[in-house]
Parts: sequence; structure tokens; C-alpha cells
Amino acid sequence: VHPTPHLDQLEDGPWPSFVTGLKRLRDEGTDSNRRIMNDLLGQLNHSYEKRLGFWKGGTVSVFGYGGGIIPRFSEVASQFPESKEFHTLRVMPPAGYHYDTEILRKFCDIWEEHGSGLIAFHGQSGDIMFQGTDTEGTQKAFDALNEIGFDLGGAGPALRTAMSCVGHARCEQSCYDEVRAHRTIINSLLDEMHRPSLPYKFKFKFSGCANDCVNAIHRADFAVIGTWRDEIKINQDEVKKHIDKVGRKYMIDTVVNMCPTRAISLNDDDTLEIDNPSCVRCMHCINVMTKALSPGDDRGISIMIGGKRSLKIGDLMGIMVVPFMKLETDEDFEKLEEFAENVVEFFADNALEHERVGETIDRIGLPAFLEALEIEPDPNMVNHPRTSCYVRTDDFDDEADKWFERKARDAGLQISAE
Amino acid sequence: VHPTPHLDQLEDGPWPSFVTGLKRLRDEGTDSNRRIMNDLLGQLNHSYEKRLGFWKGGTVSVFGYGGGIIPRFSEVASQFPESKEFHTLRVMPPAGYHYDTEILRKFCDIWEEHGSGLIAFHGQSGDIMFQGTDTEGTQKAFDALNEIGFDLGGAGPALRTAMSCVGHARCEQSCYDEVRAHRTIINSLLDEMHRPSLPYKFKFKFSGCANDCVNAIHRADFAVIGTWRDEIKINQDEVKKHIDKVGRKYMIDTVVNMCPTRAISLNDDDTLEIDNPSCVRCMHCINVMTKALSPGDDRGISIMIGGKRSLKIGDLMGIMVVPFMKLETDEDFEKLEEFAENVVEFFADNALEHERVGETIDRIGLPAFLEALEIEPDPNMVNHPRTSCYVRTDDFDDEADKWFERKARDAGLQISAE
Amino acid sequence: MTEAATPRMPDEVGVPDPFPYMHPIMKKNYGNWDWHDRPRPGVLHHVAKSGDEIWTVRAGTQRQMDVFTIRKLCDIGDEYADGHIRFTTRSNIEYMVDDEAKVAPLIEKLQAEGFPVGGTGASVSMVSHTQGWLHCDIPGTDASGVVKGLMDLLHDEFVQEKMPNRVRITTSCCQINCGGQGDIAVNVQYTKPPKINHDLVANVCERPAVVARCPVAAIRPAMVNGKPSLEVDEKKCVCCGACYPPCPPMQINGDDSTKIAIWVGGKHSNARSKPTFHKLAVANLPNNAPHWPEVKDVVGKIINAYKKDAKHWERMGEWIERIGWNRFFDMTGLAFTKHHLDTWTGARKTMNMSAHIHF
Amino acid sequence: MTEAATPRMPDEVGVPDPFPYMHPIMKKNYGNWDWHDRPRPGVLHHVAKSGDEIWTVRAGTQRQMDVFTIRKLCDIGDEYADGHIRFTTRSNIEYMVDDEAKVAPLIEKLQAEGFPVGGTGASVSMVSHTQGWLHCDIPGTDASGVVKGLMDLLHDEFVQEKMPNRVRITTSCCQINCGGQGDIAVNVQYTKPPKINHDLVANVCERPAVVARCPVAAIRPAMVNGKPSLEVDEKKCVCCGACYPPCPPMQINGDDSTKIAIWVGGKHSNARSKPTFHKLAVANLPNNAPHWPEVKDVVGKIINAYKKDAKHWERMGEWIERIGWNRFFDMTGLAFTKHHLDTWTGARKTMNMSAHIHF
Ligand code: SRM
Ligand code: SRM
Ligand code: SRM
Ligand code: SRM
Ligand code: SF4
Ligand code: SF4
Ligand code: SF4
Ligand code: SF4
Ligand code: SF4
Ligand code: SF4
Ligand code: SF4
Ligand code: SF4
Repeated sequence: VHPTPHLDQLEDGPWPSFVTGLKRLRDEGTDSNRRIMNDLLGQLNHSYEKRLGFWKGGTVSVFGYGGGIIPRFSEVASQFPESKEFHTLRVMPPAGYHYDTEILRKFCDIWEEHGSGLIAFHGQSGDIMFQGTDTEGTQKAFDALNEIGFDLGGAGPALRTAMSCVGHARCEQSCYDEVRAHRTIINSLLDEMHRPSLPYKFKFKFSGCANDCVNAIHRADFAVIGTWRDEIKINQDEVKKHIDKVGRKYMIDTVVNMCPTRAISLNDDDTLEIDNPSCVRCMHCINVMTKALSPGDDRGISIMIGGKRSLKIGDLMGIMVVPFMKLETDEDFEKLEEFAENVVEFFADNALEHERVGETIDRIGLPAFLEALEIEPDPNMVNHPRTSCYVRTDDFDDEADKWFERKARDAGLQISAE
Repeated sequence: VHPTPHLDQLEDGPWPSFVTGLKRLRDEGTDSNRRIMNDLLGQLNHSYEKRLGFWKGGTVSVFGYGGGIIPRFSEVASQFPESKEFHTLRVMPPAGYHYDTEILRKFCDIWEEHGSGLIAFHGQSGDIMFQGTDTEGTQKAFDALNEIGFDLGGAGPALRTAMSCVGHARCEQSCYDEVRAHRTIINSLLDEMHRPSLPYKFKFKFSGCANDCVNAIHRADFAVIGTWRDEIKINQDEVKKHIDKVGRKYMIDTVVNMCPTRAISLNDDDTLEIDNPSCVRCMHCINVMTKALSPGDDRGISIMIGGKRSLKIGDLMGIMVVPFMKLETDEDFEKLEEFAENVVEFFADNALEHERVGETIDRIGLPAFLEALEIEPDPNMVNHPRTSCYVRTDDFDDEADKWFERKARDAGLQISAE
Repeated sequence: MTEAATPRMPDEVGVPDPFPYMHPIMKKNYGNWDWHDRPRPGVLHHVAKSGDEIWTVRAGTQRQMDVFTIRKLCDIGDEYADGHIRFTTRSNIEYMVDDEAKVAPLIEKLQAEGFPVGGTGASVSMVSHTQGWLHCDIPGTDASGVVKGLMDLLHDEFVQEKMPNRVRITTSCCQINCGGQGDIAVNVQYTKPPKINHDLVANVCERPAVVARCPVAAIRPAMVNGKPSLEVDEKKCVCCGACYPPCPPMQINGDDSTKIAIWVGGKHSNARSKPTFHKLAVANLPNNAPHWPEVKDVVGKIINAYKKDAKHWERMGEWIERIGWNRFFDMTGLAFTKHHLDTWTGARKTMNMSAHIHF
Repeated sequence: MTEAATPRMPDEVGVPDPFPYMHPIMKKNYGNWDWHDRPRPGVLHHVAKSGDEIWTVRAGTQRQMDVFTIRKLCDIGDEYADGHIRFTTRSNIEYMVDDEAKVAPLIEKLQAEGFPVGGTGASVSMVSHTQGWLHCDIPGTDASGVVKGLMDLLHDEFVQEKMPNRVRITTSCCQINCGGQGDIAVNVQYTKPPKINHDLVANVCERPAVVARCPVAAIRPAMVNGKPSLEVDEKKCVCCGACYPPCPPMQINGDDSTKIAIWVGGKHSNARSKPTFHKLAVANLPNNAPHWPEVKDVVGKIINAYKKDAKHWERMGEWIERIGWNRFFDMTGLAFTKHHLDTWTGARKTMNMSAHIHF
């Protein structure tokens, strides 16, 4: 047993210790778990001592797929041979991270047998990470997991595993069926996940409302966020109850005065007035007064494209590219699926190597991106129209006509729908 | 007399007509005014017809100076010979635009004699514009104006005429002596105005408070704006009177809810609470409740550097480079003067040709500009610290020490001042 | 004239001292004012800490004034006011009087002489204007004429205070925009790359300077008909006109390609929100002198929508931010096009990177 | 093993259907919830439109879990809850129960087994963490160890809801920052340009790709000792580490040059303000495994200042925007330096171009 003086120091304290867990595998695990974990702990302690990492990448995949495995080979394998290969399987969880104890126990059994016994719930992209096995174990574990209905997630220049919030399953704020949207899109694009051939990674994330509990706007190339078009629902009795409870001043300070667009006004009789056209669906007032306020009934989604971390041009958040889309009927879901496919296809065709779609948009300009995807420009896409007069506008009237046609079309549609 | 069918149409309507004025000069002015104005009206009508301008520039100056005249030579002089030269004298007004009728009458007499009789109060940079004379008239008019205490303003790559708001003279919001600041700086840098040798223009503007009644932040390379450090003064009786007058809801909507930093809270007894450290001295609440609220007593200035219109990199506003400076004693004014000189010197030495100082800062980065001027970085200079991790920080601790030293120094100074 | 042999050396007096011209009450209470209110549109009433009071009456002028008009204003000042005058940042004239009783007769006289009294508080003040065909060497349109037309249109809003907050309109006769940012800005917008008059380039154009001025590096030196000239990459050119002042042969103005764009939501004050730049509302309006009806039509629509819908103290841009740009375009009947999407440096930061949305 | 002759073809099932695993009450009321409250820290109570109710108990885990821990969690789920489990975005475990009576015993059991119950509402939830020395090929520090240390420190704030609003902390073991934006982000920050191991470049490095990855074009191909290698312009290099993953010989990590920076004010939600990126608070903290005391010290100071001063519902960044960054630096005892001034693309837009000022 390798001494682990540095790691030992991470066993105290009130928070569950990963070191204790690793040691338990080393001390009480299956034979192979023990062997792997002893050397893994040794190498990790070595890293703590040297303050350097000692893994390097490589190429490992399961039969039939090109991605989904993160291969790790030790640079200090001579000292710690049993963990010289320590690959990770990225496995897609059920949308919304729902499990029962039975399936979790099955995971444990499989990974105890074919891997190190170490599983992470979940990686930052949403995968179950089965961490630590050799090349052979990779295939075996995958086969076993695949038999019980689980599939590999994404890695490399490919479609990545997506995330969706708990949403419809338990949350009154949810504005669309996240599970269905998530599964529809990813399952239609599975080939891009399993056989990496995109210019770079591409991530989807699904949040049921603007609280964005899966951090989609920053962390997804394609973020789907629930919203609504009609009025916030107000229960004035509950408003009064809330004010009775917390006091008028507190209510003004925490609700009226925190609305980003001054859309809320408190009447002198303690009823609440919301100027819905000014409301930006930020969720704040609804979050504070969960009984008194709720999202409207005419619900749907917004789509933001281009979120990512800083390589190479700096952090980007997703840009509102589809302000609103209904998502109720089968046709609605088909439309969404088609749009997602189009964006991924655009990305495949137009991005430079190692360029995220947000970078592509930044490089070619939003107008060019919209044109390529045949999306009509909309004021909700911008904080405000251009401030720079450096633009050639001799076709302005033609462009304006497109807007007027669209408005006429929308008006017509509304009329015929009535 | 040239017919002016296009211009004639601009004589109706309730607003005073410049055309009527021009025609009066043509019809009732001195001989020379009449001649000039007839052809000037002819050329202007020609422009209205052709929708093109017909002036070109050139070089004209008065003896001893290199700038201050905007020369105009007609491209259609054969048709309109009497206004073939139509130069403008830019003349600096008294700071704050104060006149009496006597001096205005003198201007009229001078310009009637040596020019066209057309004067603009004022150009966008603040000059009195004596418009329309030939090269000879330029010198004569200048001599006469100079005799009565007026001097040419700026043109070309030079220090430009400055503007200051009415401020101290009539406005209770004013936080410093605008007239003195304006005259101190411009008069110390006069040489840069009269003998153009800067890389490009350089403008100062002075506003007594953040209402910025002279548009300094957008339109000055060096904007001086009044502010205060201590607490807003509240007269609670006047607060109550105001609420009695306008109503509680209206007061919440227009004051409490419009404060940009939620610094204002209305107590249930109709007294007002201001969290002064959160207040950003935006002036709004003070503007609305002129009797109840006023700026604090510990007044001074902020300085923003780099405002300008769009050539070549796009519009810039001034960046807060000096968050606070007292401006009361002679020494304070000397310090300001010295700082202004340093900035202009930096500009002279470092700007590329036809580059405004804001562009220079943009090109070299704010840190380099601050270093050159020996200004210590301050959080008030930015909306927020950097979001990009692309920076080399190995000297971070040394830089941090500078901050701690400054804090110790400030604390020491405050102690010794007590 | 012939005496010019020994020319006069300038007396470098610099910025004149205003105190000799200042109204005595302003001089006396300099830096010691207490509060103000507005008894009626066009009139300010300031009270000093000493208890002194001063009334200011503001009136519109045409800025470009003939000596007759100026003398008339002086006569009024001598007869109805205290002989002291100032002009505002926006070329309005102000008379200060030490007695409330002087206010009404002064107003009456000004109105009788055709000077509208107003421009205070929540009014539409004078349009800040520039030189145009009257004087500039690079204008795409006139300034005085546009201003006159707009102020005729907005006269009622000048003499009353019925807007949600003050409205600052600016106009500029070329894209350089000496008129600056405005709640509404009416600016020339070129719509075509410059046509080069190659015969003239060699003589009047400092070619390296022009090449350097182009913000998108669209200009290259070139030989045309054996003479050194320039050429423009029309794909790159953003029609900014920056090449025209240093090189007049780069003809940017055309009687039908010089158009007007209207911008909204510029704000200089720091009240509530930070200062902002104005944003494109509509481009490609015809340069229809002498009445610019298309321009007036749009300005009128914008003013009306703002007047009807904004809350008290909201400036134009703040109102639009609150109600959303889509509602602004709907209310004004204007179109949102791809040209409204910013493509200039930092464009990324103007995009809506959030789920905030207006319906 | 030897049967691998006919390999198994994957069954491309894709994203598994969650309904088979979902708690029956959630399944039944899917999309039909009405309101919720939080009876106590760590517990959510959701009421469906049907009147059905469900209680959720949330507890912290170490994320990287051994099978023993997972099985223990399953045992608890079977005995004290209804056998259904979910994990949250932040690696907390959630048990759903259909009866309020089950809540207290479940909590007691979880606590007894060492799983802190909390992470709801205005608490500090689990730090979102990454791989670090345990698994990644490019880490500058560990992740699990840092998270363990921080959560030990913040345990009290996890099990109670005493913060002004939720606090999301992230940590990342290299500058790539898989942990993402956070109210507080604890990230590796390289402080030196990469040292190049020239002997290896020729073998393992795709040189044009690396040159292309550098955001400031600081890398040039070069011949070193007669072999093709690379060289770095150290004046230009912004120490981002982007060259290291595609070219391991560009050694960016050094046991004493790999430092930690702490960032504040990142926010993903759209509640009130739009989402924001986190901003630099302090850099150059030592990478002091296994306890990172300097890091903990700073995080503690930031948390305390926020806790003491912010208003209810203000997130970290919103609080700082209100009180001003100078007050943030004063309250936390941190230094504002020239490195806090942005120098990256669009830096201009982060400058204070206004007279808004905090004292
Ligand atoms: C006279 C003048 C200064 C001068 O030295 O000439 C002036 C004078 C006053 N301004 Fe101003 N402002 C003057 C130009 C400006 C400008 C610049 C401009 O118009 O080009 C601005 C910035 C406009 C912008 O943001 O684009 C300006 C933004 C303000 C504000 C901020 C309004 C806001 O909410 O954004 C106030 C506050 C207020 O309205 O109470 C203000 C307030 C005032 C007060 C009330 C200050 C005082 O206590 O005396 C003065 C009377 C205002 C009135 O008209 O009711 N003044 N004021 C200028 C009159 C211009 C005119 O004739 O219309
Ligand atoms: C006269 C005036 C307009 C007016 O009618 O009021 C004016 C007129 C001219 N401006 Fe201006 N500018 C005038 C105030 C401004 C302002 C406003 C201000 O100073 O507050 C600006 C915006 C602020 C700024 O400085 O950026 C302004 C931004 C420009 C620019 C663009 C500068 C830039 O960096 O983007 C140019 C072009 C240039 O300098 O090459 C410019 C160039 C010119 C020239 C010299 C055109 C040229 O290059 O030949 C114009 C001469 C017109 C003439 O025939 O008299 N003018 N110009 C204003 C000066 C009068 C005075 O001295 O009081
Ligand atoms: C369970 C979870 C979703 C999931 O599918 O796993 C979830 C669940 C809820 N979130 Fe969330 N949020 C969850 C991650 C997030 C995240 C993402 C993250 O933490 O990485 C965010 C964005 C954080 C950010 O902005 O950086 C998030 C921002 C919110 C907000 C907005 C808070 C704000 O004011 O900015 C609310 C509104 C609220 O607090 O009432 C919210 C509200 C809620 C509600 C109250 C929604 C509801 O009605 O059921 C849920 C209970 C919250 C609670 O803890 O009190 N949830 N929520 C996630 C629990 C994470 C955890 O274990 O700590
Ligand atoms: C495992 C995981 C961290 C974790 O412990 O949770 C992770 C680990 C790695 N990330 Fe990541 N990233 C993980 C989520 C993220 C996220 C968060 C997210 O998806 O919401 C981000 C930020 C969002 C984004 O996509 O930008 C993220 C941004 C990156 C980047 C920077 C991308 C950029 O455009 O800036 C890289 C570098 C690259 O792709 O070249 C990267 C690269 C890597 C690599 C592959 C390092 C490398 O290039 O060799 C890491 C492999 C570690 C390992 O040994 O397992 N990882 N990475 C996360 C994936 C687990 C999962 O599948 O569930
Ligand atoms: S994102 Fe909205 S719908 Fe989804 S869990 Fe969070 S609060 Fe609920
Ligand atoms: S959801 Fe947000 S924007 Fe809409 S009214 Fe509520 S607080 Fe205001
Ligand atoms: S800027 Fe301020 S001090 Fe100057 S006139 Fe305007 S309101 Fe008064
Ligand atoms: S001056 Fe502005 S920031 Fe300060 S309290 Fe008043 S409204 Fe708020
Ligand atoms: S806006 Fe253009 S045309 Fe008009 S005065 Fe200024 S520089 Fe001349
Ligand atoms: S108009 Fe502007 S963009 Fe076009 S060539 Fe001239 S300077 Fe360049
Ligand atoms: S943050 Fe860096 S070191 Fe950590 S897992 Fe991500 S890529 Fe690896
Ligand atoms: S660390 Fe970054 S900036 Fe420096 S050479 Fe490598 S890629 Fe370029």
C-alpha cells in the first residue's frame, strides 16, 4: 500500500471525502478495484507532492463508435503500474437525471467488475463518468451498460452529451417538456456524437425557464430556454398575503424595485400591477412570490446560440437567435428537431477547425448567420440596434419590405387563427 | 437679386427663419452685406436644387496665429462671385455664454463692417461663429474683436474651444467653479490652440454635475464633471410635501424605482432612506425633488478621458480616469491644470496622426495610459474588473502592494487631516 | 489696408472672463444656489441660499442670426429684461430678470417678435445643428433648413412641457456627425462607396493619409490611366465617408445616394442610466430638400409614440429599453432589418445574450 | 475475452427515457405543478395542480463516488425514501418522498451517514468541480481536493439558508475552466509563458494546429538545434495555456508558476439582471495542496462580506454592482491592480464611460 500523506489530510472535515471513498475501494473493493486504487492513490499523492499532473491522452474507443471515452495513460506507470491505464466512459444519463436505486446498483455492479469502482454523478456536461479502466475494460463495461439501455456520451470534436433541468417533472416554472425536447434533438443527431467529425464540440442544454438551472446560456452552443408570451398570472389574494407577511417596504425593495424593467407597480391598495409588454420574463417576481405569480399560459421556448468558455476569442454567451417557438404539438417538436439539425449542419459546413459555433458567428457576423439559416432578424436578438454608422444601407428598403411582409403574414395568421 | 425658390419655402412656419434673416441682410444690410448675401443665397439655393455642397477648404489665418479660421472658397464662384470667399472666424465666448446687450451690439457692428452680418450663437464646440468674410476681412474682424477682449478659438489639429455649463452662476446642482476650471485650463494651453501642432483635435468640456448639460462625456477628449463624496442632503419635510403632492405610488415609480442602484428606500412613514455608499451620484432623485434633496458638501470633480465621434474606430465616450479630485483651493486648481497639461503632452507625444486620445487609449490599453500618466488604477474606472483570463499576472503581488500602500497612505492622510 | 505693413500682434486673451457680462444676481450668488422650479414652460425660477431669486426666460432662435435679429434681441433685453443675456448649449437665448413681474411682459414681447418661449423641462428643445450647405466643405445635406423644418413641426412641443422627459434632437449634414448623439438624431448616411475622380487624385490628395483613414482598409493605391490614383474595394467599404475630407476626389456625395438615417436613444446625462449612444431606427430616407417630408414624418411618429407611452422621467432610450425594441418598431411603424444588427467592433456585446425577451 | 472475435455492435439507444426511473408522483403530475416552498433548508415542497404533494430532500455528495458510497445512498433511498433518486446540476443527490412524515427520518439518516442536508434556496450549494490531477491530462491543480476543502469550510452555509441569495461556486483545475462561471470561481491561472521542450516537439506536436490555437499569435515555427520546433514571443503571450493540450511539450504548468485566481460575480440565471461572466478578484494565490489555505481565506472573506452586506435576492455580482467594486475590494481586503483592467477584445466596453461613481 502506497503511503498517501497528502491525501490523508483530506479525510477530516464535515464534507464527504472522496479520499475515504478511494481508500475504501483500495481496502475493501474487489481484487482488481484494490489493485487499481492503490496505484491510483499513489499517483494522486505523487501529484499532490509534485504539484503536477501525470496523465496523458491517447486513443481508445469501443467497437462501432469513435467517441465517448476519455483515455488516460500514466506518465509514471513505472511507479504505479496498476493504474497505468485509467480511461473514463462518458455515459448519458436519463434526461433530467432521474434514477431508481435498482439501476444505480446495476451501475455499481458493472463498474466494480470492469473498472475501478469510481463513478461520478455527474460530469459538468452531464455525463455519468465511469472513471478508471483499461482498454479492454472499456469495451466490456460499455457492452454491459449498453445492454441495460445506456449509451455513450460525447467527447472530442462531436455532439456532446446534453443536460436538461428537472423542469416538468417537479417544477411549476417549467414552460415546456424538457425531457422530450432533449431526447428528440440528441437522439436525432446521435451519429454526430458517436462518430466525431464536427469542426469542434457542440453542446445542447435545456432549461425550462429563464432561471436556467442548467447554465445553458453560458455553457451550451445551443440553449433552449422556456418562456411565455401572454401575461404573468397574478393571484391578488396571495399578493396581499405575501405583503402581510413580509411588510410593504420589504416587498417594494425585493420585488417592485428589483424588476429589471420597472414593469411592476404596487397600488396603494396592495394589489400588484404588471405591465406585461415591459416584462422581460426574467422570472424574478415569480421566484419570490411562488404562490401569487406564475408564468402565463401561452408557453414556448427561446433559443440562444453560441455559448462557450474562453478559447480562442474569449467567453461567449448564447445569442438569442429564436425569440419564440411554440413547443406543444408533434409538428412543433419536428420543427425544433429540424432547426437543430440545420444549425449543426451549418456548423459542420462553415466552422473552421477548433472553432465553436459562437466563434463562427462572431467571425462572419450575426446577419450572415441568420441568412444562412433563413432566420428573419428580430429586435429581441439584440440589446439594441447598431450604434455604428459604418454600414452600407442602399438595400435598406428591400430589407424593410421583408419585415413588413412578415408583419402582414403574422397579422394574417393571427386573423385566420381566430 | 438671385431668385431663391427653394429657400423661400423655408420662411413660413412658427420657428424663426434663417432665410428671412439672410434676406434681410441682402435687402437691408450694409452695401457689402447685401452683395455677399445675395450671392450666398444664390449659392445656397443652388445647393438645394442640386442637393450638393459647393464649398471647398483652403488655408487662411490671421497674423500670429495658425488656427481659428475655417476658410471657404466657392466652387461656383463664377455664378456667385461676391461670396466666393466665405470664411468663418471661430471666437471663444465668455465661459458659460454670458453676455450683455452692449457686447452683443459691438459684435454686430464689427461683423456688419468686416463680414457678412451673419453670426451663430454658438457652434457645437462652443464658438461664436462669425460666418462669411474674405481673407482680408478675417484679419480686420479679428483685430476689432481682439481689441474688445475676444480671442480666436480652435480649428484643425489643435486644442479646441471648450464649453462649460451655466453651473455656479445659476444652478444649485453645480459642484465646482466651472468658470475658473474652464479658464484655468484653456488659458494655460492657449498656445496649443493658436498654433496647431497636435496629432489631431483635443477638446475640453466642463459640466457642474452628472446631468452633463454640455454633453462632455461623449463630446470631449477631456471631460470635467462635478460630483461629491459625502451624503446626499435630505430635507425630510420637503420629502413629505413632495409625496403629499404627487402621491405615494407615483413617488415610488419615479424616484425609488428609478434609482439605478436601488439605493433609495421609502419608509412606511414617508421618510426617505438613501444608502449613500450605493449611490452613484447620477443626480436623478435630486433632479426630481429639487427642494428635498441636494448634493453633499464634500464636492469635487471626476475626469473622463477620450470621448469623441466615430472616426476611425467608432464612437467613444470618456473613460473615468480620475474618479475624484477636490477643486477648491489654488493648489487644487494648479493640480488640475498640471494634469490637463500632462494629458495633452501625452497626446502630443503618443498619438498617431489623426488619432484622438480615446483611440490612443484603445490602442495601447488603459493600463499603459495610466502608467504613462502615473495614475493609480481604481475600480471606479471600470464597470467591472476583467472577465478575460488572458493576462500575465506574475507580478500581481507587486501590483497589489501598490494598492495597499495607497490605501495606507489615504488612511494616514485622513488621520493627519483630522 | 495699406497700413498692413506692420501687422497687429494678437493679444492672446484666451477665454474671456464672464463676470463683467453676468447678471448681478448671478454674480452675487455665484456657487450659492439652493433650489429651482419652473413656474411655466420656458421659465426657470432659481432661489439662492441668500434668499435672492432670479427668473430666466428661454426662447428659441435660429442660431445662424443676422445682425438685425441680434439687435432685436438686444432691444428686448434692454427694454423688458435687465440687459443680460446668455445662450444655452442648444442655442436658445436666455434673459434673466430679478423680478417676477418682469416675466410676463418679456414673454409677451418675445412671442410678439416671433421668438417661441419654451425649451425647458420636459419639452423638445432646439435641435442642435451644424453647417450644411451654408458653410461646410463636405456636407451631404443642409443643416439650417432641416432644423427649421423640424422646429416648425415641433413648435408646440417646444413651448409646452408635455413630453415624458426632455427630448434632445440633433441633426448632422454628413456622417461625421458634428451634431452628436441625440434622443433622436437625423444624420446623413451615405449609401454608396465613393466614386473616384481619378483626374484629380494626383493633385489634391495626400494618398497615404487617405489610405490610413479608412476604417476597414478598403482603399489601395493604384495606377489609373498611367497616373497614381486610388481604388476602393467596394465589398469592404462601409460607406463612412472618412476618405472624402482628406481627398475630395473620393466623391461620397451623390444627389440620390446621399440619404438620411434616423437614430434614437442617445443620451448624454448620467441621470438614472449611464450615457448611451444613439441606435439606428431607420436608414435610406430621401434627402428631400427643402422640406424633408419623409424625415419629418418619421420624427413625428417617434415623438408621438414616446409622448404617448413613456413614463415620466424616462428618456427616449430608457423608454425603449423598458418596452423593448420590437414594440418601438411596432409603435412607430418602422422596420427592423439585418442592418440593425451591429457588425462593427465589439458588436458581440450588443447582442442579446440572455433569455430576457419582450413580447 | 477470446470470444471478442465477433464484437458486439452497439445499440444506439441515445438518451435514456427517464420515465421508468421517475418518482410516480412526478410522473403523474408531469408538467402540472402549481407552487412550491421550502419547509426547511435542504427540503423542497412542491404542490401539483392536482393537489398532489412531493417533498424533496437534498444532500451533498463528493461527486466522485466509490460503489460503497453509492450503494449506501441506495440503501437509504430504499429504506427511508421511495426508492427514487435524482442528482442535481451541482452533483447533489435528491430523494423524493410522497409523505411529509418521511422527511425527518430521512434527514436524520442522511446526516448520520455523513451526508450534509442542504444546498437549497439561499445557501452555498456544492462547488461545481472538474477532474484535476485525478484524471485530466492538462491540470494545474487538483479539483476534488479543492472542492472538499471549500465544502468543509462552507459546510455551515450549505446546511442553512442564511445567504442573501444562492451562491454558486465553481473551481477549475486549468485555465480552460470546465467548471464554468460562478458567483465565486476558483481557477488555475498560469503566470508564465510555456517552456518548450524542444526535443519532443517534432514528435508529438502538430505544429500548424498549435500556431493556429494561440489567441494572440505569439507562437512561430522555428528551427531549434536543427530540428523543427516552435518559439514563443513572451511579450505577446497572455499565458492562456491554449497551446498545451494540442502540444504537451509546451509546458505551461510549473510547480511554482501555476497559480490560482479567484473570480466573482458570474451568474447564469436571467433573474433580474442578465447573465454575466465572472470578474477577476485576485490572482497569483499559491497552489498550496492539500489545503489551499490562501484560497480558502479569500473565499471566506468574500462569502462573509456578501453575507453581511447584500440585500435579499441580490446575487454576488448584483450586490457588487450596487455597492461598487471599490467597496468590494475594501470589504474583502483585496487589492485592485492594473491587471483588473481588461485588455482583451472589447475591453473598451467594460470601462466606466460615465460619471457614475461609488464612494
Ligand atoms: C441652460 C442649460 C445649460 C447651459 O449652460 O446652457 C441647462 C440648464 C439646466 N439643466 Fe440641463 N441644461 C442644458 C443642456 C442640457 C443638456 C445638453 C443638451 O441639451 O445638448 C443635457 C444632456 C441631454 C442628454 O442627456 O442628452 C442636459 C441634461 C439635464 C438633465 C438630465 C435629464 C435626464 O433626466 O436625462 C437635467 C435634470 C432635470 O431635467 O431636472 C438638467 C437640468 C437642468 C437644470 C434644471 C439645472 C438647474 O438646476 O438649473 C437647468 C434648467 C433646465 C431646464 O431647461 O428646465 N439638464 N441639459 C442647457 C439648456 C439647453 C437648452 O436650451 O435646451
Ligand atoms: C462648425 C461645427 C458644426 C456647427 O455648425 O456647429 C463643426 C464643423 C465641422 N466639423 Fe465638426 N464641427 C463642430 C463641432 C463638432 C463636434 C461637437 C463638439 O465639439 O462638441 C463634434 C463631435 C465631437 C468630437 O469632437 O468628436 C465634431 C466632430 C467632427 C469630426 C469627427 C471627429 C472624430 O474623431 O470622429 C470631424 C472630422 C475631422 O476632424 O476630420 C469634424 C470636422 C468638421 C469640419 C471641419 C469639416 C471638415 O473636416 O472640413 C466642419 C467645418 C464646417 C464649417 O464649414 O464650419 N467634426 N465636430 C462645430 C464647431 C463649431 C465651434 O467651433 O463651435
Ligand atoms: C435541482 C436543480 C435543477 C436540476 O435539474 O438539477 C434546481 C432546482 C430549482 N431551482 Fe435552480 N436548480 C438547480 C440549479 C440551478 C442553477 C445551476 C447551478 O447551480 O449550477 C442555477 C443558475 C445559477 C446561476 O445563476 O449561476 C439555478 C438558478 C435558479 C434560480 C435563480 C436564482 C437567482 O435569483 O439568480 C431560481 C429562482 C429561485 O431561487 O427561486 C431557481 C429555482 C429553483 C427551484 C426553486 C425551481 C422550482 O420551482 O422547483 C428549484 C429548487 C431550488 C432550490 O434549491 O431551492 N434556480 N438553479 C438544480 C439544483 C442545483 C443544486 O444542487 O444546487
Ligand atoms: C470531465 C469534464 C470536467 C468534469 O470533471 O466534470 C471536462 C473535462 C475536460 N474538458 Fe471540459 N470537461 C467538462 C465539461 C466542460 C464544460 C461544462 C459544460 O459542458 O457545461 C465546459 C465549458 C463549456 C464549454 O463547452 O465551453 C468545458 C470546456 C472545455 C474546453 C474549452 C472549450 C472552449 O471552447 O473554450 C476544453 C478545451 C478543448 O475543448 O480543447 C475542454 C477540454 C476538456 C478535456 C477533454 C481536456 C483536454 O483537452 O484534454 C478534459 C478531460 C478531463 C478528463 O480527464 O476527464 N473543456 N468542459 C466535463 C465533462 C464531463 C461530462 O461529459 O459530463
Ligand atoms: S430552469 Fe426553471 S423550469 Fe427548470 S428547474 Fe429551474 S426553475 Fe424549474
Ligand atoms: S418576470 Fe422579471 S421582468 Fe417580468 S415582471 Fe417579474 S421581475 Fe419584472
Ligand atoms: S451640468 Fe449640472 S451644474 Fe451644470 S447646469 Fe447642468 S444641472 Fe447645473
Ligand atoms: S443620485 Fe442617483 S444613484 Fe444616487 S440615490 Fe439618487 S437616484 Fe440613486
Ligand atoms: S456634420 Fe459634416 S457636413 Fe455637417 S458641419 Fe460637420 S463635418 Fe460639415
Ligand atoms: S467610404 Fe469609408 S470605408 Fe469606404 S473607402 Fe472611404 S474611408 Fe473606406
Ligand atoms: S479544467 Fe482543465 S484540467 Fe480541469 S478537467 Fe477541465 S480541461 Fe482538465
Ligand atoms: S500560452 Fe496562450 S498566449 Fe501563450 S503561447 Fe500558448 S497559446 Fe499563445
